[in-house]
Amino acid sequence: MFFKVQIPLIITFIVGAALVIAMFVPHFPFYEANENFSIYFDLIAVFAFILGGGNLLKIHGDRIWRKGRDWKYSIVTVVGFLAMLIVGTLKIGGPPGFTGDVSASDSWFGFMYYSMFVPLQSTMFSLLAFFVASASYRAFRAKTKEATMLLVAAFIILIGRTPLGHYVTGWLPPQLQFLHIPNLSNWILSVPSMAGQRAIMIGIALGIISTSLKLILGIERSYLGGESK
Amino acid sequence: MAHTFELWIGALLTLMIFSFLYKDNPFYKFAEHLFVGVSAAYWMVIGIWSTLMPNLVGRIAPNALQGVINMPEDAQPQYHFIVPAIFGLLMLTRLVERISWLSRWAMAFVIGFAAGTNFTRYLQSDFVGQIYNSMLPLVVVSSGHVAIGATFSAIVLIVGVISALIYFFFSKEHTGAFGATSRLGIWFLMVAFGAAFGYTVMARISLLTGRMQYLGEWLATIF
Amino acid sequence: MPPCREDSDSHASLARFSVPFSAILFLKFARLIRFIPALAVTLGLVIACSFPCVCPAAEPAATPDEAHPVVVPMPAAAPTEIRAADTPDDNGESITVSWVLSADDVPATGTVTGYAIMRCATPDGAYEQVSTAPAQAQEYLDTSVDQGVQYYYKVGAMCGDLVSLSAVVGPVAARQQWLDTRVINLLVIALILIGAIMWYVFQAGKGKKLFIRRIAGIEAVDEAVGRATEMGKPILFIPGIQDMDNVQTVAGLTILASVGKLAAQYETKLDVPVSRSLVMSTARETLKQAYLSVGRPDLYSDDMAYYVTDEQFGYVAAVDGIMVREKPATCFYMGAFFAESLILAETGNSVGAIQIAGTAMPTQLPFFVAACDYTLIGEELFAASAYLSKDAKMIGSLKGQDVGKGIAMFFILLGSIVATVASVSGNSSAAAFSDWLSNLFRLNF
Amino acid sequence: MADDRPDKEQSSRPRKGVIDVLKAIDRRIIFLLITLGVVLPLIFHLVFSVRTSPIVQAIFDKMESLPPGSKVLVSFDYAPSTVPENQPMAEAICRHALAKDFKVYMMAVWATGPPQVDALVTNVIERDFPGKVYGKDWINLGYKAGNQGLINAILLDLKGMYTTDVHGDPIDGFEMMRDVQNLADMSLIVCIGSGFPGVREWVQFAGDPGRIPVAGGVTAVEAPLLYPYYPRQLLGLMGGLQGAAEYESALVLKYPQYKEHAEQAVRLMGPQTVAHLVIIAFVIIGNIAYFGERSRQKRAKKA
Repeated sequence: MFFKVQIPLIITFIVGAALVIAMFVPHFPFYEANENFSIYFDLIAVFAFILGGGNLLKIHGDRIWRKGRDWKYSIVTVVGFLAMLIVGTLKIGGPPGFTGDVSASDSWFGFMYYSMFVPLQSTMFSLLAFFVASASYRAFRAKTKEATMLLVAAFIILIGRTPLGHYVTGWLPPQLQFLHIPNLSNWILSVPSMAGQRAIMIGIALGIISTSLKLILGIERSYLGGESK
Repeated sequence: MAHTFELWIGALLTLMIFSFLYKDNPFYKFAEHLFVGVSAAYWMVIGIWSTLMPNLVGRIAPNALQGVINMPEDAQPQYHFIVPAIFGLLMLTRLVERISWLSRWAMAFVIGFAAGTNFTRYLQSDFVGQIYNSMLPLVVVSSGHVAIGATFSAIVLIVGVISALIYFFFSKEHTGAFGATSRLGIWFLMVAFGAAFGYTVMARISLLTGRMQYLGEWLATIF
Repeated sequence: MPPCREDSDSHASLARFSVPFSAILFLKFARLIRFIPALAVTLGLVIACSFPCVCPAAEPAATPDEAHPVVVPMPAAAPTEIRAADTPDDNGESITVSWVLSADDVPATGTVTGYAIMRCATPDGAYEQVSTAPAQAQEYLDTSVDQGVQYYYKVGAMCGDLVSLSAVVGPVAARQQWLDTRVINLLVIALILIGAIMWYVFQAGKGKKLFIRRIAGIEAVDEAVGRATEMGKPILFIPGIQDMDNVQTVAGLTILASVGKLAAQYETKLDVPVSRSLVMSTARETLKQAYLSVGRPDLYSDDMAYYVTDEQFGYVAAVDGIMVREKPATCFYMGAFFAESLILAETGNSVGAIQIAGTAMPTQLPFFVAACDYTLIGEELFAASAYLSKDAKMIGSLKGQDVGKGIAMFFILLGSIVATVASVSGNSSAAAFSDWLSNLFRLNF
Repeated sequence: MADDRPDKEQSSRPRKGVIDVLKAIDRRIIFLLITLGVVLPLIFHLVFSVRTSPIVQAIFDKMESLPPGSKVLVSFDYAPSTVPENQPMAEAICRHALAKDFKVYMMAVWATGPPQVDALVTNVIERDFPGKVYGKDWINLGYKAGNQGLINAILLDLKGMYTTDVHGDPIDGFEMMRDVQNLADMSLIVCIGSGFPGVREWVQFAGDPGRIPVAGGVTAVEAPLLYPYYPRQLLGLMGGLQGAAEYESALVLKYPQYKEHAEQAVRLMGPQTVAHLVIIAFVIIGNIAYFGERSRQKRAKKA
């Protein structure tokens, strides 16, 4: 138990507390800890990529081996993964010289990046244009007072964020300019919406501060599997 | 030639993903599985070349990497980087069932790092910073007169922040005046959500425009 | 910039003194002696930059050495009252050198084109030029020092190649400080928050019952798991797409533990695709323990939580595929989300799943609110993770968070009222109080 | 927040009226109309004029106020997926900076950033500023892992993290890097971002602690979230395509010589406007359907 629970808790405490203290104490060892821990974390994150790759091969390899559901598509995943990995890690097909930038656009790796990764990523992302439309069709209905607030705010901003807003209410006399839709939408963003955002931010900050504190002090330890509370 | 080839692959994959909007189909499945494999490898390769090599191997043993990456000629080994290397290797024990518990030590470092950095970051910019930003005069005077519009905005802002904060109170029943204020708070939250949603639509349409232009470019090479 | 800058090259440049540095100067002075000198410096910078240099005709020196500008007697008066001190509140990486302007440093004439900062390890060794500061500057932050090493400084008023040097000042060494006095306010606030949270954690730990209001999203968890059981369909749980370095992911996994226990009790299939391998590791540990704690370790398998890809949209593509193929009855989205939130929630909606979301990503809340049945808004995510854990200490901390909100509300109201009184009445003591109050919450003053 | 979830209702009666048709619109019809709303204006080159709002003008004015030779750091923190929104911002800022003879330092906290820099080099530097010299007028520092940790680190020591530029050449070999130690040497930081880490992290880890002016250009999703930082912590903000179009308008107004290449975002506002119209129409239809349904239910109750 000591090695499985106590040591991790001690490590978390030391690292977390040192980083909090470093905010107030620009002195050895806290300052140095603050500087180095970020880099340490990034390095551990790279090991996590490797762990992820290992798991990906394990999962899809298993599926192919057992001829599980959609196993033929798993071959696509594995082939894509290995091809990209080998070309990139060994810098096959450029960049010129081993020291060059791995993602140089004229290398093989660059080619795979631009011909597959980029279009797939952008297209997946662009599906949002459709989903945002279908979601607004369903959600923006004046069903309750709350839903009406949501609807009205969204509607004004929708119009106000395009040149459309200028055409719709551009004719208003100067004393009613505050009702001009671009002005109104800016007002909504910078006053009531900002008020809501601020309250959310303050609340979140407190939630995070409290959770961080519980983690540092070992009160919250579900990440260890929640043993010995 | 390479560019046309690239454009063709890209355009076909684009159409495969879009086909999902109609319904799930083998083309989408193909694109999806390819994307998973390619992207996992992409992040691994980038991690290796932009971080692992220069910042770990290069720092512990700069001479070992001559000809592999460019290191400053006078680079000295920094042995304290063995610490993250050990943690990283402990992380990999996950792949071996019997000793996988060792990865908890590395996880403990990650959690400690998360807690420490998040604590200070949110305390500073999101808690203290937002309180500071909210302390503004409720009555705005400009050139000797009360500016009605600005005053109204200032009051709405403060009422909004306070009432929405009341909504987040967990340890008090939301009834009576407290409950009414908290309901007002929800309205402000709803306005914030509606505004953000409305604002976002633009971003999403832009993305689609980008894709359509890309397909247009591809079609132009055919006709 | 004055045209005669070209000859005062060496490795220093006036460009260092553009906005950020003047901003630093400004803030430093504001703290030390309040506004006036800093305003003068900033103003001086602007003026100095807009006037060409007019040197009194002086003998051009023999080839000036970069490191040792030739010193010709009396082209311009030397700066006086040189001071050099360790920069306060830092980690020992700089020394602050300050001086009183040369008598000839008048913006209208442009006689003095700048100041040369000279440094040496011994009082009468060969001084090396560290850098230059523009005319009208009264302070220089020397960041090229080694910690703990003693230095001596001279400051020279420059007029073209001609430099008239001040007296020597020193020795001075850069040292690390044990407290950054600029963030004392933050320290106090942090201690109050820590105190409040720990107090209630302690109280709860002693067995004191604390009231927590009902949160719709939390109450729906049980029902949602039950629905999946009835329909004989799986539950999909997404703990966000961020790594373990995000506290929201940790909160999401704590909720996963509770959902896991319910799923084990009801014998319902649970599917947890994740986009980070560290999250996968943790999710497995969490689930294993959850299944064990309700006495169903036989139902647990490592395949429940599996890694997909680190790439955001690759992950979404895969999860969308899982949704349309497995048709889960219930979807949980608990953790940190980005743009994928709406893709997931709309696809989940199209397969008719009941959806419960919780995130502290303000950008994504609108989409979850619009497309999901229940949404835990911001802080409610953390509240839910504490509440569902059924751990008294965790619940106690929620009350501590409420104290934080109370503090925020109190000071926002007080600050605004005092600022209102100050601006309407024009009363100077009200204004001073208002400034003091808002400075309590000011960052990096 | 279950209240704003109006679908999944049971429709109680069999007879099909207009309202039932409206209620049961297949989402694929919405998808089709959105596609047309984007494609048709693209084909027919529909362009609307754009006016600059104060929050964007603030960035433009700040850039105008800096003297030539000022150091401006531009961070490319986005991926190809948000190029339509982010790239015009990055290009407008860099075009403006180079036109004003600033030294431009480009870097990325996102691994996907450097290829966007390459695109910018082709579109802006090679096209409009062929005379600018790499390493003297502009430099590409490339990407480093570390998210906010990287920002934190370069605030204290930029050269410690960036020992080489993106091509792997030693950093001290470049003229414009000689007098740069850390972020405090920058006159302005402009982050063009689309998520985490992004503008918020630049404010939190560079702007606030280092007292360096930070301006941002973000996707429209991020923008409402950043308003609370404006104007005290964040100098100005370009939000989404509209923000980019506004900056371009301001730029072209002052420097008409760049009109030909500098109006990408302005041109893309056409499909934007039409697609918005489609969505607005659907929101109205949705509400008509809802109210029609409700009044019918009320009548049914009375009867």
